[in-house]
Amino acid sequence: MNAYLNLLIGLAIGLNLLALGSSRLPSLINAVAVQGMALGAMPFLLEEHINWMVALVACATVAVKGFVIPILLRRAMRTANIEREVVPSIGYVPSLLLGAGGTIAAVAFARTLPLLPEHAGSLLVPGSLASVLTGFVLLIGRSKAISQVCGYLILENGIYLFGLLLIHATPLLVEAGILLDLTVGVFVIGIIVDRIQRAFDSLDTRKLTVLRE
Amino acid sequence: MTPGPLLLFAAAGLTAGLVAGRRHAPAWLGFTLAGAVAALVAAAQLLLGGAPWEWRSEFAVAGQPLHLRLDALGALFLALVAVVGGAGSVYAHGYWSDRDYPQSAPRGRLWWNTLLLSLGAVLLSWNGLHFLIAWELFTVAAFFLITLENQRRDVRAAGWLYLAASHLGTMCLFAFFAALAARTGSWELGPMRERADLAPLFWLALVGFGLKAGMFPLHIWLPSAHANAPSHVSAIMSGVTIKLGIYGLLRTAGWLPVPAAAPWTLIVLGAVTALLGIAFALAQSDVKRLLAYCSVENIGIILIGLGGALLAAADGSTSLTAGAAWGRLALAGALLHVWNHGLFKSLLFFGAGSVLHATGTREMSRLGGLWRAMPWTASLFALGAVAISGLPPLNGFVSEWLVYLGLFDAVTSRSPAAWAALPAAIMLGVTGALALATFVKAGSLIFLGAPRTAAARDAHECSPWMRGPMVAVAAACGAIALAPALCWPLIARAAGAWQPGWADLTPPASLFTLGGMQVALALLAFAAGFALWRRARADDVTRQLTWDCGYVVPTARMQYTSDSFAGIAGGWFAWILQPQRRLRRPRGLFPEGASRMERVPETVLERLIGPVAAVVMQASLAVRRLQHGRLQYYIAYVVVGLAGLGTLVVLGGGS
Amino acid sequence: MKALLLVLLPLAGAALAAVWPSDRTRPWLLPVVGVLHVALSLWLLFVPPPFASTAWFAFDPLARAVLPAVSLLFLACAAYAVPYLGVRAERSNRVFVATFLAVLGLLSAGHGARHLGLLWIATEGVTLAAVPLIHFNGTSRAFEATWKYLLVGGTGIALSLLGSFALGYASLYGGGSGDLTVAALASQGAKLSHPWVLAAWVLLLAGYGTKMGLAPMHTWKPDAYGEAPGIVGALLAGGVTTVAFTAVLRVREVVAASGSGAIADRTLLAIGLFSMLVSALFLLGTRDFKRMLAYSSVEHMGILAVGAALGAAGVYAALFHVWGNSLTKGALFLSAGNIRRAAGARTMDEVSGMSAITPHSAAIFITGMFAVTALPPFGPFFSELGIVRAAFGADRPGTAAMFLGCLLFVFFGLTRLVFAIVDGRPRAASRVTGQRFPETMSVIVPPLVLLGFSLWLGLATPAVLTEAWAGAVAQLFPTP
Amino acid sequence: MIVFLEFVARLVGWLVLAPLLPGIINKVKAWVGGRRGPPVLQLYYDLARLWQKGVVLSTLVSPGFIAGPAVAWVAVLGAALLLPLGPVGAGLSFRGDVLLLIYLLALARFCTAWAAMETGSAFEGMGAAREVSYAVLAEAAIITAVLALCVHSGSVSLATMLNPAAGAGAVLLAAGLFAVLLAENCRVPFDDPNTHLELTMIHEVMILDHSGPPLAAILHGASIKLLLFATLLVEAVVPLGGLSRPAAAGVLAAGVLVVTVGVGLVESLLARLAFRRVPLLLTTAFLLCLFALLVAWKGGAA
Repeated sequence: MNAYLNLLIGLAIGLNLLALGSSRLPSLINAVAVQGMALGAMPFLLEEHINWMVALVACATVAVKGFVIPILLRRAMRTANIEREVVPSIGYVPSLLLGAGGTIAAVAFARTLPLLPEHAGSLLVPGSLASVLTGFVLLIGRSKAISQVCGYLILENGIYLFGLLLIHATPLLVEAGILLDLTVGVFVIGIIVDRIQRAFDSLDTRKLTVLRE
Repeated sequence: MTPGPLLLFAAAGLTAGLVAGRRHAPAWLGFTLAGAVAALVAAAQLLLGGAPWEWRSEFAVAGQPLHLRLDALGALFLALVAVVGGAGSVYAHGYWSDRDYPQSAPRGRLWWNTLLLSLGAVLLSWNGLHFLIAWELFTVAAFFLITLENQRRDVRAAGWLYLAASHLGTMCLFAFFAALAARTGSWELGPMRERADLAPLFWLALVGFGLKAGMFPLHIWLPSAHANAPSHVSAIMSGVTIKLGIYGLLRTAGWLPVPAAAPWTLIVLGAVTALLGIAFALAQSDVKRLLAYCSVENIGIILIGLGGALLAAADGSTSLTAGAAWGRLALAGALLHVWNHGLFKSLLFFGAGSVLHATGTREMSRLGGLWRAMPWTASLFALGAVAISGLPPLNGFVSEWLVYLGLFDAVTSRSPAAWAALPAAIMLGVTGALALATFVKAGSLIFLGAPRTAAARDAHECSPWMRGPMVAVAAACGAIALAPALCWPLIARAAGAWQPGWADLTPPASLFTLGGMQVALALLAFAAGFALWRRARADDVTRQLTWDCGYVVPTARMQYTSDSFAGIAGGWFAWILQPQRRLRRPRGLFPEGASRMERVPETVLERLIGPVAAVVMQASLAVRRLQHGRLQYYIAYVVVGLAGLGTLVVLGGGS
Repeated sequence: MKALLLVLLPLAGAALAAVWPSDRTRPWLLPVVGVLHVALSLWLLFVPPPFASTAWFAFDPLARAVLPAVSLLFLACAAYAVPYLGVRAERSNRVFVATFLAVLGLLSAGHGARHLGLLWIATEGVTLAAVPLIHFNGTSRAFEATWKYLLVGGTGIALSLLGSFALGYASLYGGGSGDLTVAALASQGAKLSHPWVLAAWVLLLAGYGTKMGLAPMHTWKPDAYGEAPGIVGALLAGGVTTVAFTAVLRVREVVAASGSGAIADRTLLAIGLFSMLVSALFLLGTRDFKRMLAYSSVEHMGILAVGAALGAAGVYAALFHVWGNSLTKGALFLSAGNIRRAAGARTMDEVSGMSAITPHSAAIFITGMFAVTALPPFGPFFSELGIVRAAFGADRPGTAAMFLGCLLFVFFGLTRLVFAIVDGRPRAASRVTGQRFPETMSVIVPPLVLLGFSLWLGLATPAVLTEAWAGAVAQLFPTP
Repeated sequence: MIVFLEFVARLVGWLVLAPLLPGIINKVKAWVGGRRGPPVLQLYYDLARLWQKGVVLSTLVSPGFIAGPAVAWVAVLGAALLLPLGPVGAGLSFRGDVLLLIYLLALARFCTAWAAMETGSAFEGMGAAREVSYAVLAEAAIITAVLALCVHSGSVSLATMLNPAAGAGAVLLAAGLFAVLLAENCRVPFDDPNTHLELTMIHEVMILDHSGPPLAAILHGASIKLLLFATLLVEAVVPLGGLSRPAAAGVLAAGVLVVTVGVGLVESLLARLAFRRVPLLLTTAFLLCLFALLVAWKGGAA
């Protein structure tokens, strides 16, 4: 079962690299969506006996991360009719290298971390670290609001991965609350992206530099 | 009536004035005067040998039980506050009247009484926290008084400089009192001389209080503030508030152990302050700036005396109680000079205020010949000039004489202290001569000769409201001058409150003689002057134009100006004065015009602090550039912060 | 149970506001709920309820020592909001009122949360609920500010979630149950896995530090405070930052229990002084008086961090400072709002001589500025003096020196800007806009009351407060 | 009674003898220049004549114009009376009287400068500026000299202070005080009492506009000041303490005469300094006094 889990995490990491490398927004959004779905499925693999709460949370995750948010983003993308990221402040190749290097580093670093035996084998920790890193690279390196949102999502996915370490410890109520917050957060971000698109009729955050010293 | 009720009455009077001040100026004046008189009486009781008044109450202000105490030392300063405060309020009633300044006059009355109240509170509070509160309040009150005319740019600048500089001092006092409280475990003040570990705190106090006192080179705020403030405010600031810095230093040195280097530092600082202060004063062409710098000089003289006292106390014996006799003389001189300078400096500022009121300018080179229009102001200013130059038979000489005597005794005692006293005495002599030059210049340029401008020609004598206080303060000067021996016990009691065992109430015999000489000199001078006047009047007095070596049409503009008068002695101090000249020479056979402008900058401020401030502003600009509005970088900053904290933790011995 | 009311009451109010029909009467919900909330919190302040240390949410000493200040601040803002929303009748205030109340509820939840997960949920909730408040003005500038607020804040809050997980894992690795309640973690003490605790500390400090607005994570503050209405700024500066600070204090308690208190204090001290320095440099140059307030807030967060790093005495002073800062800042924001509306501009290049146009607001603004720069006898003076004293008490004269130096430069910056705006001659434009903004009692009284509280706090600190702060210190520094 | 008589005698002595000195000086100058020169008593005649004359006042001046010279005269006379005359001692002596003496001279300076400024004439302003400025350096020299005497004698009152030491200290002190004397009394090389070029004058140019009795007061005061400095110089370097009264009186008179002749010789042999050189010379005087002070210090230490 751990193997399936690692498979999924490996997929997530691969999607990270794809997200880093792709210049087209649709593929970026798709990558994020698939990653979200993969993450949503993980609780099923971790929990021995599935109770309805876990199922609910997991399904919600899949639904939100896999469908709702991507749809939201696609709409914003279409209304702003932008297809691709222009002039990223960190180029694709550099960001790819960064991501790849980061992933390797994460895997290496995770070995040094004090981990419980049952986690030592899994890719959970390196995967989460790699995703967080990827998220930051996207947040810092992209100038289109949508790509930044995707970065933020990947960042959160990474944290979610880490949270799975505690899935037995933390009560589901907390998990649910956290998930709810994240979802609302992304919703709000989506709304703001939409508003910005209307206010500036563009999603190029390089235009958003009116407020400065 | 014991001091307690009197002080209560004084506080009540001032508060009532505070309330009444917004609407009714006369009521304000009445209340304030009543309060001032009550405070004066209370102070007098203590100085005349009353027992220290103390009031402890469980009633807690700011979490600290109230502890008020008035001893002779506090009373000495309280008396000054009362006299100058009272005189100042009468003066203000005429000088800053509702008619002339409808918006700012009520505000002025409000802050004036706040200032007086907080000054009193500083002198009364024996709890560090309350002291600090009162101290800050008086700083702010003074700031709002300086900036009464806040629509004028230079006034705003001066006020801000004062506020900013004072805050540096305040921060030092924060540190001082906080460290004191942290080490002693309580905010209570009082003698704690056995705690040798407290000695280093003296340096904090020196900066904090010295800045308020206008000690060189911390005087940067003083000239512009005192020059741009309304004259009654300048008077109380120059006469009283800077003395509170001295008060703070005295208390610190009396309560805490002082480092071995402190007395020497004080004497050296005092000598430098006196000399450079008067050098700057001599070079000024703005009468109020001149007076302000002169205050710096006098603070220097007081510091010399104070340092001498500390030195004597230090080498007198291990316990501060028995100091060498000359230390008492120096201290007495310093304390008496606190009074004297407070009196004649406020007299001079009142005079300058009347001139400003009458002519609308502070530039001495635009004045002249005012004695005809304003004889009262002229004669009183002349009196003040003689007094502040430390000349007999007036009071300035008495205090300087005491300081001198202390220093001379130190020299003749051939103790190590002599090495500080020798240069100090010589510097004091030079300072005196420069002060003489300064005030011959100031008095004569303003009041003598021919009016240089129309403004000076159409001047008018000031109103009785402004004349009265000047006469009163002048009378006080005269009293101290002619009966110095009577002042001695008061001063001695204050000294005793500072150092138990320093209160020898019998004046030195020579002081009686000196007093006699002063009286005789005054009488003879009057007699001789009168006699010569009669003699001259006896025959026909022919009035005609100044001969001026036979020049036919002398004009007022040919008279000596401020710069030309100060040229020689000022030249010797060019290294520090750094005067800026703009000279347009006459050219050609038929030259159109020529001009020569000279300005003496506040060197420390413009040559020393200015560049530093510029660097700081550069840094500020660089940092502000980081707030450029690009979100990507903002997130990068978060990562940087994270990394920074991480490294800090790792270096901190983590993991 | 009463404690829970502190949360439920505002949330109920929010729900009510969401369905309330009339735009004109809806704002009155704010003061109503505010009064109830204040009454409740004061009651709990005077009669502290018992609580189980394992509880997830409780009105524990720390909450008791801080929450009433936020409650008072909210009431003042609510009172001010009624006339404010009155003049902003052009736009619907349904969302505004609802979210404003929701923020209060979530703030209460955050203050009382003793479970890191719950704490995080509350904080994130506040962050999101504040979004509509920030872009209430609906200008493009407002949206830009919101966007930055969201992403920077979101990133920070995400980090703090990661940190919470790391702390939980530290407990797991230490053989604990991974229970995220502060009490459980603290009780585990030295058994917590050292590396994980430190990692958690870094992440949590960075995360909640972002919410507090500690440099260099403060970048969202000037934009958000500058573009949001004054009341929102006040609530953000006085309330949200406070939640983040209590969060830091709670986490620090755990870290200290695990035996790494010294390291935690060192980091706190470093970031606190750094924030003070950075804000001082900003303040020396900034020309916009609403952004000035933001930087001043950064400075005060730095002061809190420094206080928190200086042991029991320091934390006591810091809690004192939370009160002083919240109330005084509130007064500053509200009066600044008045001046801003009357002047129709925000920078010292366009505004001057406001003492002639809005005399009362100008007076309050100046007084508040002096109060916030530690002029006695206002609250902040005593708290900052307490911090300096604590520094000397901890034998850290260097810290005290840097602290005071930063205060000095901050003072330079603030006075420079404030007097440039208040003194001098009014601009013609301001004269025109000034007529359209009458200084009515309703916009003067709330800030005045806040100032009054700040003064009262300093002159006669209520015994119940000192006792509450002492109690909180006792909770944070358990004496074995 | 005796005291009073002695006081009167002392007063008369100062008043009457003082005007001799300028006469002597002029005689010496004339003698060196090979002229007959004015009679020694010339100044007496001048004073008498001036006292008879009427007064011409500038339209600008205030009463201070006349009060100034009077006060200055009183001050100088008072200073003179403070000076002990060898074994006779002073009229009255107290600790620190030396400071009163110095500051009385300062008062006189203040009054003359003030009176000069009354007229508003550029020349007299110039004179006043020079007077008060150079006095700064002279003051330093005098204070230092006094300090030297104090250190040597261990006393701060003139009566006991003036028992000088023989040797290097005395020589240095004599040189320094002599220079100060020349400066304070506006003698060549600092100033030229009988030049006719106002631009080059200090003291004379201050009194251009004075006439009649006030001028007489000024001239008489100046002569007293000269005598005062001469006496001080002699007493500061010649030990009179041991001598009997007549002998002391003789020595003192001889010393004053020597000094006066010395002044005369200097005036006839030296030329007036350029003004920018004056500070240099005064500083030299100050340094001489300073060295004297150090010598006194060492001497005491040994």
